[in-house]
Amino acid sequence: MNIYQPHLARVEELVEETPDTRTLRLTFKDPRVAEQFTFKAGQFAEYSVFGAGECTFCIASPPTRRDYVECSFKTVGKVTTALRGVNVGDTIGLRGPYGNWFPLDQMSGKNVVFIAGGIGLAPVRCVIWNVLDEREKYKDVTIIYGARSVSDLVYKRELEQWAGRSDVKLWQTVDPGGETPEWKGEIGFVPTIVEKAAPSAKDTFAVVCGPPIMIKFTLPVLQKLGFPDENIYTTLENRMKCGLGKCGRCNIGPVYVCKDGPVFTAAQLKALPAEY
Amino acid sequence: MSTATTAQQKPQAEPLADPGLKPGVAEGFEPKIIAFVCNWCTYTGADLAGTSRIQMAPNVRMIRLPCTGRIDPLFVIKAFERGADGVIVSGCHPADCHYAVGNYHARRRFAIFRDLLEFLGIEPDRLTFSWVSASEGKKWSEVVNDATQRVKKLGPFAAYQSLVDK
Amino acid sequence: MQELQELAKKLLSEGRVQVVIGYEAGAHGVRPAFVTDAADCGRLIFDPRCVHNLAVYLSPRRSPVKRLGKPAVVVKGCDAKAVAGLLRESQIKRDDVVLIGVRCSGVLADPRSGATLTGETVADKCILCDLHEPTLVDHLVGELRPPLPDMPRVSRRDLMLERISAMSPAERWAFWQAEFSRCTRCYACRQTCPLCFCEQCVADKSQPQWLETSPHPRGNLAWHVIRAMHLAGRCVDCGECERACPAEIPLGLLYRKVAQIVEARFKHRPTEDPEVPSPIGKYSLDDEQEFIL
Amino acid sequence: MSETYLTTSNLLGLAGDLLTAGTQVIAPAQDAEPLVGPPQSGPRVAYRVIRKPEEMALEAGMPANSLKEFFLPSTEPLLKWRYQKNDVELKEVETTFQPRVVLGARPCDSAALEILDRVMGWDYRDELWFGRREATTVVNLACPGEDDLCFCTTVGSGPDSVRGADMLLVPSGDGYFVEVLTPKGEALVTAHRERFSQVEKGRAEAEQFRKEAKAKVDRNLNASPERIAGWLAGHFEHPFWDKLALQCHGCGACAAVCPTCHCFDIVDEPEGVLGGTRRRNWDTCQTSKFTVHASGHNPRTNQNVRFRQRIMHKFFIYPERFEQVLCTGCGRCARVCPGGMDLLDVLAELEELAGTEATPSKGAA
Repeated sequence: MNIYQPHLARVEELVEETPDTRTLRLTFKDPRVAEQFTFKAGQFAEYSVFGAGECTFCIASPPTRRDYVECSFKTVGKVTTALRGVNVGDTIGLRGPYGNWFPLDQMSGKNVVFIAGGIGLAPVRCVIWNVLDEREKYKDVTIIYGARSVSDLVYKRELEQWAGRSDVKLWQTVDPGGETPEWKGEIGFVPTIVEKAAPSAKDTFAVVCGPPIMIKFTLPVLQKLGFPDENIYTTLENRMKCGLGKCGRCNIGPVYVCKDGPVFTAAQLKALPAEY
Repeated sequence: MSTATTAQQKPQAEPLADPGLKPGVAEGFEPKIIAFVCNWCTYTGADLAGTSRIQMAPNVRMIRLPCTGRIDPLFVIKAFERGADGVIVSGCHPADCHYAVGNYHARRRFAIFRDLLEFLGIEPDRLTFSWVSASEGKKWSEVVNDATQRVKKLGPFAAYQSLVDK
Repeated sequence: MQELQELAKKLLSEGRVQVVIGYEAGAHGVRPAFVTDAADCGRLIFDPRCVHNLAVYLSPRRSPVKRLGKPAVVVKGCDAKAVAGLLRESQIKRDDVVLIGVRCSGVLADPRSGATLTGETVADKCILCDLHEPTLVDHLVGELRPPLPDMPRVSRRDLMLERISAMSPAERWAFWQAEFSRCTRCYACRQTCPLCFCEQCVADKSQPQWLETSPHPRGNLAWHVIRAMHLAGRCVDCGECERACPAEIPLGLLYRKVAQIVEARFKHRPTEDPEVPSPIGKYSLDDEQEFIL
Repeated sequence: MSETYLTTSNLLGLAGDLLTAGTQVIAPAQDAEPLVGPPQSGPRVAYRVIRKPEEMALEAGMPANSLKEFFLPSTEPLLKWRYQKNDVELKEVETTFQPRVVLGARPCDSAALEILDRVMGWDYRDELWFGRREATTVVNLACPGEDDLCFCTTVGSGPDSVRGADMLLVPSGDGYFVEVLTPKGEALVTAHRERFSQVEKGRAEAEQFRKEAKAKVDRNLNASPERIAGWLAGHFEHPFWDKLALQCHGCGACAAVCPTCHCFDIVDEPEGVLGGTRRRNWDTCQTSKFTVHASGHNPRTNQNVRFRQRIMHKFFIYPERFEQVLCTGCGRCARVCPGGMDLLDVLAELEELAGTEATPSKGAA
C-alpha cells in the first residue's frame, strides 16, 4: 500500500459540540487495520472526504480506547464543510497516525495541568482521557478550559463528567459577555483564570492548546507561576497536505511540523521563527 | 446540550452525466445537453412547452439561473468537463430582461466566448444560444430539437471527455 | 537616460515620491529597480532590453512595494495602457502615482539575447504598437528613434493566427492541446499580468471549486479559456504573460486572438484613456447577435 | 565501476536499440521552431520521451525543463474513489513502472534525483518516486557549461558530476568517453555490448573537456553554501529579506523549472457524480495560497517571507536536515524569472553578508 492511501472508516456516531463543531466517532472497515492501528496521545491523522480532499486533525480520542478513533472539527474550509455533510453510516478515509506525541512517560508520577481554549480542547482531551484512564499513574490533574461563550464550549458531556470527579480539578470559563444566566463557571479569559487557579509548578507539566492569542498570553502566566519552558507542551497546527514530511508545506524554519511536531515545548517554540 | 444524532439527510445532487460515458460515435447516440436558462423567460417558456405537451427531444437537462447575465462561461466549461456533449444558453429577448440589461451583458460575453471556443477547436454547433420568451413554448422545443440534431451529427464530445484518462 | 535619472533624482529629493520604479542593468540582464534614494538614480536605464511592464507593481496587492511609499513608475506606451486599466477599474488613483513616460521605439523579443534591435529581433507587440509616446503621463523623457527600417509590416502572430484560422476544428484542438500540455499551472502568466489583480483568483477558490487546479489537459484548458475570458477587452498586449511562461506556451497568440474578436465585434482597442470603458463592462443595443437563435 | 567508449553513431544506435526493444527513452529533444517568437530564439529544447533516435538533441543547449517531471510528474493520480451508497471503493495506483533510460541527462538534473531521494525516502518511502527511480537508468552527458548563470560547482556538483547517474558520457573525439558507475549502468552496457568499444580510449580528451567546463562554470559565482547556511541559521529576521523580493511576482516559474523544488499539493477531483481521482500536483511556496489556513490565517503574509522560505529551504533547512543543498546550480530559475530575480546575485550577497556579519542576530534553532 503506498503511503498516500487512506484506510476506510465508518462514521459510527456524530456529536454536535457547538453550532459549528462536530465530533465523529470512526471505526475502521478492515478489522485487520483496526487491530493494527495504534497511536499515542498528540498524534494527528489525515481524514479524507472523497471528492473534497483531505484535512488534518489531531486524534481526539485517547489511545487507551482502542475500539474507535474520534476527531473533532470546526467547519471552516472545503473539506470540513464536506465533512459536515457526512452522516452516520457513511465512509470516510483516514491515514496516520503521524507526528510526535505528548511525553506521558515523563509526566507519569507528576502533576498535570491542562489548559485549553475553544476547539483546542480536542488534542488536550485525548491526553486528559489517556491520563484519567490510567489515573493511578499521575498525581494532581487540573483542567482549565475556556471558550468564547457557553455555546462554544466543546465536549460538554465530558466537562460534566470531569466536574463530577473528585480526582480532577476543573475550571471552566467563558469570555466576558459569553455567559448565560445559568452559567456557574468563571467569566474571564483563559490566562486570567490560569492566574487565578495558580497551579503549583512543582513537579508539574502543563499542556496548553488553543488559539495563538490565548497561548501567547498564557505562557507568561505559566512562567510567572514558575513553570520552566521545558515543562510546557503545546501543539501547532500548520497547513499540511501529506503529513509525511514530503510536501514541504508545514516548514517553520528548519522544523517540519508533521514530523518534528505537532507537539512542541514552549522552549522549542521560542527557538522557532514566528511563522506559524 | 450535546446531541448524538444521525443528522439530516443531505440532498443528493442530480447526476449531470453518466460517469461511464464512452467516447466514440455510438449507434443511436443520444447526446447529453445542458441548458443554462434564465428564470424569467426561457424557464417559463420551457414550462409552457411542457404544459402545452409539445413534443421535443429528451436530451436536455435544464439548469435555471436568475438571468443570462449570471451565466458564467465557467458553467459551460464545467458542463463539458462533466460529460456534456452540448450546451444551450438561453434567456430573455433583448429589451425583455427582468433586470433590464443582464441579457445585453451576456450577449457580449458569449459572443467572445463562442468565438474563443471556436478558435480553440470546439465546434460552434456544440453551443447554442437563444432568446426564448415566456410565451415561446414552441420556439423552445425548436431550439431543443435543433441543438439536439446538431450535436447528434457531431457525435459525443469525445475530445473533451478524453482530456484526462478516467 | 540622463534625463530619466535626473528626473528621478528630482522627484525623490523633492519628496514628491518615495520610490522610483524603473529598470536597471543587473549582472545577468535588465531587471526592475526600486530606487528609494536620490543618490542611487544613476542606476536607472532605459533601452530595448526594458521589456518588463512595471505597471504590475502598482497593484494594491503588492504590499512590499506599497510599503515603500508613493511611487513614480517608468512606463512605455503599452505599460501606460495597463496603468489606464488600473485607473479604469478603480485599483489606483491617478494622484497616487507619478508616471514617467518613456518614448519607446520597440523592445527586444528576447532581452537576454544581447541582440540589437532590428525588425528580426523586435518583440511582436511592437510591430502592432500604436503608442510610442504615452500621453497619460506626468513626465515624458527620452527620444523617439526613427522607425526600424526593416520593421515587419505584419505581426508574426497575425500571420500565425491566419494559419490557425485555416485549420479544421480538430486541428485547432490538437494544436492548442499540444501547447497547453506543457502548462504546469505555475501562474506566472497571472502573476506578471498588470490586469490580473483580483484579491482572490478564481483558480485559487475552492468553495466552489470551479477550476481544477491539476495541470492535466482538462484543467489547463479550463484555466486558459477562463483567463482569456477574464482579460477580454482588458488585455493591453504588453506580452508579459508570454514572456513569463517557463513552458513557452504562445499565450500572446491566444490574447491577440481575443483582442481581434473584441475589436471586430465591439470596435474596441486597448487604450491609455482611462475614461474609455472596458467593452465587457458595457453593452450596446445594436450588438451583433447573429449567433443567437 | 568501469570505463569504455561510445561513438556518436553508436549512441544513436543505442537509442534505436532501446526503442526497438520497447524501452522508453527520455532525452533532450528539439521542438518545432517557435511559433511566434523571433527566429533567432530557436527551437525549444526540452527533455521528453522520444520516438526516434534522431529526435535527440544533446548538443542543443540546456533543456528548458528539468528531469524532475519524469519522476515527480506535474500531476499524477494517487488513487481513485467511487461511492457506492454508504460505501467507498478505492483503487490504488500502480507503483511499479516499465524500465526506461534517460540519455544525455545534464549533471545538474541527475544530481537533483539523488538529492530528492533523501526527502522522498525519509521515514516514509514514496513508492511513486522510488518506483520510477528504480525503473530508470540515467546516462549523464558531461556539460560544457551552459552560460553565465550556471553555478553547479558552487553547490557540490559540477559539469561532469555523476551524482544520481548510472553512467557518464564525456565528449571526446567523435564520441564519448564512458564511465560506468552503477550496476544499472553496467547492465545497460552488458545488454548493448556491441555498441560500446572494447578498448578504453579518449580519456585524455575527456579530461580536457571536463577541466575546461569546470573552469568556465567556476568563474560565475564565488560563494560557499556552508558559510551561507551558517549565516541563514541565525538570520531569519534581517533587513536583507525586506528589500529582496520587491520585484518578485510570486509566481511559480522558478519552482516549475527547478530540478529540486518538490513541494506538492494533493487535490480531489470528482469525475462524473460518484467517482473521481485524488491527484498530487506541483505546488510552490511562492504563492500566498501555499500556507494559508482554512481559517484565513496565513503564516507567510507577503512575498518577502515567501522568497525567504525558498532560499531558506534550499540553503539552510534542507542541508540541516539532509546534508545536501537543495540546489544543483542549473541556473534555470534565474533564466526564467520574469521579475529578474537572480539566485546568483542573492547567493553572492549572502556570501558577502556571511563574511561581514559573524554573529547571529536572532536565532533559529
